[in-house]
Amino acid sequence: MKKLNKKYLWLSGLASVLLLGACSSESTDEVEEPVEAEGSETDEQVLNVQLDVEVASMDPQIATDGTSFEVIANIIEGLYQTDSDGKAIPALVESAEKGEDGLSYTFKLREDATWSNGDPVTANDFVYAWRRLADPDTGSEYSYIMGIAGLVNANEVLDGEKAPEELGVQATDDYTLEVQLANPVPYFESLMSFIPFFPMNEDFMDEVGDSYGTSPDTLLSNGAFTVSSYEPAATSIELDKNEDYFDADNVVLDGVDYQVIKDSQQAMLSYQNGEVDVVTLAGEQVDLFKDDPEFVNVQAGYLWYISPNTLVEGLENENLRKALATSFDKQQITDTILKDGSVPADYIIPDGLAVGPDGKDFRETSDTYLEFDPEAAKESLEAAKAELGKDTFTFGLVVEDTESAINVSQVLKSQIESNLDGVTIEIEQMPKKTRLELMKQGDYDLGLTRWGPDYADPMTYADLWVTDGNNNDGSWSNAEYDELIASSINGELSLDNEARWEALKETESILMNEAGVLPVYQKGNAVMMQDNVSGFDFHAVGLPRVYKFAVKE
Amino acid sequence: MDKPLNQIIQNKVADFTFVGQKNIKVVDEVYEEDSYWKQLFKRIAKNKGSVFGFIMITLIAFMALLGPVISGYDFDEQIAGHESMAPRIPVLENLGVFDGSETLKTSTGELVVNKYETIEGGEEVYHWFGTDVLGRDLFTRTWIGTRISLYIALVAVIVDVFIGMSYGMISGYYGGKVDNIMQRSVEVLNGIPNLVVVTLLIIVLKPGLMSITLAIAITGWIGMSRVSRASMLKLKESEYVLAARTMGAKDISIMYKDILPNIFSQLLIMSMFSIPSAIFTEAFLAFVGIGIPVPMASLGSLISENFKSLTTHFYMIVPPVLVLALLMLSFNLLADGLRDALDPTMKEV
Amino acid sequence: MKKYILKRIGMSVATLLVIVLVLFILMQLLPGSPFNDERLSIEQQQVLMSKYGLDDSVPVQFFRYVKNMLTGDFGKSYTISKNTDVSLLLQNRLPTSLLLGGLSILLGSVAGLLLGVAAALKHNSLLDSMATFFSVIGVSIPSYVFALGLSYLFGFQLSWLPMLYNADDGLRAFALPAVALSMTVMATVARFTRTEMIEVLNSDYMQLVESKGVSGIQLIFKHALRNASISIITILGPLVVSLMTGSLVVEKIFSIPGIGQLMVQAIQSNDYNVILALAFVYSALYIFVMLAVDILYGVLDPRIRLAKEGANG
Amino acid sequence: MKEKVLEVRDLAITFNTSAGKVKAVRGVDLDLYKGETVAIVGESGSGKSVTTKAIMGILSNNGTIDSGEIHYTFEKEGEEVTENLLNFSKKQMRKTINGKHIAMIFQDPMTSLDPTMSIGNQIIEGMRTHYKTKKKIAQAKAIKLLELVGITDPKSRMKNYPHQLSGGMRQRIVIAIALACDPDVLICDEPTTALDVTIQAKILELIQDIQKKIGISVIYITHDLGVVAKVAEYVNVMYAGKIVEKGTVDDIFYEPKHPYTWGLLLAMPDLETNTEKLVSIPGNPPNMSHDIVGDPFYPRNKYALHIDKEIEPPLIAVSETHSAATWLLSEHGPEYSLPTELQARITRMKEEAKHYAAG
Repeated sequence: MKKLNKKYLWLSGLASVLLLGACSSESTDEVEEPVEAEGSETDEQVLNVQLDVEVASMDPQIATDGTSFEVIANIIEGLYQTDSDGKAIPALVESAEKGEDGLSYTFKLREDATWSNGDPVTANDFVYAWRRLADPDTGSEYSYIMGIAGLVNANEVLDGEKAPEELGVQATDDYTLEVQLANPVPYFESLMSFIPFFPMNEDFMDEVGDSYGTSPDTLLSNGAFTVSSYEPAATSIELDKNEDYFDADNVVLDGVDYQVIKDSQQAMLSYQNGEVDVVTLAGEQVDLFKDDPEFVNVQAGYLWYISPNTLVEGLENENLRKALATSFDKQQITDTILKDGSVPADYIIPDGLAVGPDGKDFRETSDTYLEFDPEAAKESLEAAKAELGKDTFTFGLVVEDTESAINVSQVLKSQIESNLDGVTIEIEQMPKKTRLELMKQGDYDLGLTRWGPDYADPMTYADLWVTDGNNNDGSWSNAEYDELIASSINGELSLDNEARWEALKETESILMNEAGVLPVYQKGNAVMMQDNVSGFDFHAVGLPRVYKFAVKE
Repeated sequence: MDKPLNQIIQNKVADFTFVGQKNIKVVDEVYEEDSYWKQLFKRIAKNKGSVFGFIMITLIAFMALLGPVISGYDFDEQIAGHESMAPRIPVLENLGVFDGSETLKTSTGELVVNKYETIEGGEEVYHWFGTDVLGRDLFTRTWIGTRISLYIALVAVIVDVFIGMSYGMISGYYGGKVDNIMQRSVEVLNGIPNLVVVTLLIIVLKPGLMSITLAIAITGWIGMSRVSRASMLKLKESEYVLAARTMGAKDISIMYKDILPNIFSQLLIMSMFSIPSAIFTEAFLAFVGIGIPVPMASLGSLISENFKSLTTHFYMIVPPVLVLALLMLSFNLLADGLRDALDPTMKEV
Repeated sequence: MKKYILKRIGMSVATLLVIVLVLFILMQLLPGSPFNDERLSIEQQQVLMSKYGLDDSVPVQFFRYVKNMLTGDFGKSYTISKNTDVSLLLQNRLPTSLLLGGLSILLGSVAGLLLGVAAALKHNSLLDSMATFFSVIGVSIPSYVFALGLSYLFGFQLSWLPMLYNADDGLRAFALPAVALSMTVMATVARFTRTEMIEVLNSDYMQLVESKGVSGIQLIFKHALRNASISIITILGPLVVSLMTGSLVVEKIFSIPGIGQLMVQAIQSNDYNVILALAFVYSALYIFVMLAVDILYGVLDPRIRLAKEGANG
Repeated sequence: MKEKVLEVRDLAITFNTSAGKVKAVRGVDLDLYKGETVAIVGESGSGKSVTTKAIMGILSNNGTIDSGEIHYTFEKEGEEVTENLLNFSKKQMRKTINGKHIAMIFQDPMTSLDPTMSIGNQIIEGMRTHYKTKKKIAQAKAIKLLELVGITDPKSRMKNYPHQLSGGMRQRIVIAIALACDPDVLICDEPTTALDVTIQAKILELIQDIQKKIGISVIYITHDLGVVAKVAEYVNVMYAGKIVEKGTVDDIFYEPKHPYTWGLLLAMPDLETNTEKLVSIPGNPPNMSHDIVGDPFYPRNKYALHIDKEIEPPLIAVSETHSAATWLLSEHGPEYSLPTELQARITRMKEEAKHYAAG
């Protein structure tokens, strides 16, 4: 019997060798095949898109990240959609009526929209979804956005003090949705294009329960595409055109195939191979492709900044913070390290985020602060040294372990140390989750961090740094700042849009003049898009990309 | 028959008298002319591979000490404008190689660039291995990185020898309950993937050289303990060990004097293997982002770092990969030489 | 032998339980909770913690976990795939990784054995040097460098094989990653085989077999390799571990939906249940391999097999 | 007329070791006749095992044959042929000679059996390879062989593994393996050294019995003259890779000519010798990795001549069967007499022999 085993062992070894041989010979025979397949795919107009991370959730009320949002936005339609300029345009909404005091909205829904199971999309789907979003039991990380939207009882429901049913939203009939706000929210309509506010079909949810979004069968679509292949944390996702979509006539693509490719070089090779149509480039690769006609540079809303922990000895000093803030060359960081279209940030409210009552972008009418100025930095440092009676400072800089964060932090360290005599920076790299934890606990000196906008209003940034704010990791505090923010949210200023706008500019200047945070750069994305692809836009806020109108020739 | 005999004798002084017993010195020159170590050394020296290995290791260690000093750059010095420069070496540049030019394969065609010609004062600048994306001299960083990797190699061997070998030998020698308990503990420790242990450890301890050392110390010795236990099991029943035992030799002395020399070659190979695996553990940590903290460098972290520029600036990954491969090759060749010199089976005639 | 194997299996299960406990305790030491997202308030975090039972005491959590685990329930993923059963994630990804790992081991050990045997037979020859050279290269260069190199050459330049994983490609999709991963296996096996074979070939019983006039191939495979393999299989365990580590990176490069990628993600995003489940899976795999090695050891070496039979009736 | 089976001429072998080149065998001549037994005697390292391994073609890879011829006469397809075995490739040796015509028994039965294969399989392996014997037939023959070598309950032993057997049993198995293919020549490389004295004798008797039964020629390698006296017809005394004295058993025991042989005889214990008078040969054999000038035995030789320092003595014939390599035998050699102790011994041995012959 033993002998038999032995023989078998060798036989199987031999078989594997043969198999390998067969594999390679097979592959030579089939060289042409992928090209043919490609050809037929182009006839079919399937757009191949690279993602650099897996989809975390297909559930609009649970998802939190850009990638999930992007995929969800292609299968589910909300009240509004974002157009190429970032403005909200009606989607499921046929007409909207805003109450005179700005405290109520009545949305009339279009009646030709259906879910992929045949059910019509009704106002109840929105009510259900919104209550679900606000319900603490759902555990949605984005539930707080309900408070931002200013719905009546939103904060009480969030804190578990009131039942979700008391939320200020009702369906008066199948196609009429009424919303009551506790205070005017100037950006309410733009917020409605944000994924967490997207509708859900209650019956379907009851049916699939917790398994929602774990396979094509447990997903429902009312948007431009339906899901034909998906599994949790899938590395490839296939979407097909939704023929029942109310606007199907305007959808040219027959489908979208997402492929998760985390390594940017691999992604680029696949792009050059023709396996994907859209990829995001990183750092060095930009040099090679920036002159290519297929190269696109897009500005993103993310703002990267250093958060100084003002409770740490030394960093409570305004001059020292200013010295740090002006001692590094942001231009060099964006031009020689990032290269992806990121721009130096001499501000805290990103460019292209929000348009004011005057119809102009916030940045157009506001100042810049904390520009790179080594001389000024040295002066501030001298002043700080005098005030603190100390000549040397050592600070840790917590960063997450992504390539760009690590490279940026090394340049920061090098520049700060060479421009500021006596200051030493120690880089502490760690996974993002750990960094967040440390910063939340205030267990850090300096932290390289970022914030992405949730909605198109400066408030998405400004309210971060109120005293005791949830994300005010550095514990910076300014009474005037707090007052202006509070008033802008639900006080006097909230009623006067123009005054509110001016007040927000004022808050930025307060924060920047005290160097409460040290802005570094506003993120850009370097994208390659095959030249036969056109018709989709990139957004700085909320949804990064929408493929509804994309065309592949 | 006598004739040729006579011929032989005639050519020499034929003195057919007795030498006398007293005049003959019984010289036992045979095998004892050199000390054990001297012989060993001689035998190793005869093995070309091991000599090459030894010289390379010495050379690499020497460069690790001297390289950063002679390069004229600091390992973390970022020179603005010097980012991503191809290698340029004096003298060789005149031959058309290593002259600082680099061919970029852009999507619109190939592009030959020479940053040394475009930056201010570039004529006088030399980066022997080029620079990385942050404008740091790769020659300096490579040798600084080599230091760390050599340090890790040292840690690995020490851990292997002191913990792994002893653990395995004791477990195998005593057998029975002791072996059972010891093996179950190893199984538990070993059953948890290294990656998890090391990662959790480093997250708990904060990344740094100390944590990496500790992580390798905790997980690195298990392979060695396995091999030494297996060999011990094989040998402890052998006659000569039984003989030693009946002679009343102590356990410790049997283990280290009787058995160890006989399993030494295997253990040596194993410990030489633990060097690359330790260096790779470190490199892996670098890849996951919890390796040696920036801006410090190890060969592993340099590979991970420059790996990201593999398709754009190929030259960046070459020096660390080359030094690492050479270091591994040398350790292996040296180990082979040692084994050949130590292996008793080779002495059979 | 049967009794011995049963005993061995029992012990493996016990070991696994201890590992789960150790992992559980280690996990408690990990800084950061899965719900430290910037956008969650402290109150909401509390709600989530109690929703997932994370505010219970450690022993309560542990026993609940073990109880659920026995029914195949590994809890839910907190961050990677929100609200999804971990078992579902595993179910989708484990087979892919196992296939990849199995292929690499098979490929690597066959190549390694052949290389090692050849080197041992032609000890101190050019072939031996070549084999040594290959094995050194194999262990000296990280698998991710191979991975990208292979992908560039065969995937991009020659377009022979797919660069990215696609389930539709079947085995072809595994060709490049398996080769990249198998390099370490090949090198290690080749090296170990060479050493063992040289030792066995120099042994007395090989001379007897030789003097019997047994042909070369039989000599090598029936006697030498069989004896050498008793030692060679002991490296299977460590090899599997190194494969696990290697697969984390290679899976990322070829974008293979396996557990390696999942593990890195889980560690980076504090997804406790996924880390725990994967650590458990890795441990179980490893312990299974060690068990298999032990049993194989017995099958191959009659000294052990028969001794154990004797000891256990 | 005796049939010559094996004729070795001027065999020289060098080993390449990590310690340098070792000249293990330096010009050995050897003759083996059909049905007879030749012994090669010498200390360990004298090159006796190497010589026989060369005959078997199983030298380790680092050994090279510098010169010499090994003529072997055997039956090939019904015809008697004589071939130089050194012209055979390893493969040819395996196919045509090893096991089939020349078989070998090794020194240490503890290590010379494959530990992973049942002894039954090890015995039938040779038959299966050479004659493609059917398994059942081979097994039947193996059982007979086991009976022949005196193993009780052979059937169940077939399934045993080497580690389950004692040393003596293992050596019997090795003999059975060697005999499996009915060889003409059996080489016994110190077959009893590793065994108990009681078993030693039994194994020797066994080999002799078998020799008588099947008329096989045997080459015996040993360092024990006692064994030689028991089994051999011809004796070759080897020292430092050369044969220093050769002759019939009587020649060597009753009229030894070489001082080294004297030493060996004196070192052999017998019943009447006072153990205190057992004399060992002083010193150690020479390091064969050095070039040897003169007589290699010179440093250990009480009877050394000045010429021994310069020139290595050739074999000088004493009688038709007897020759020795010592200058003492040359016509210019000085007068000498055997050590008195040895003379006494030889006398004793002669008497004993007479006694046995008479008895």
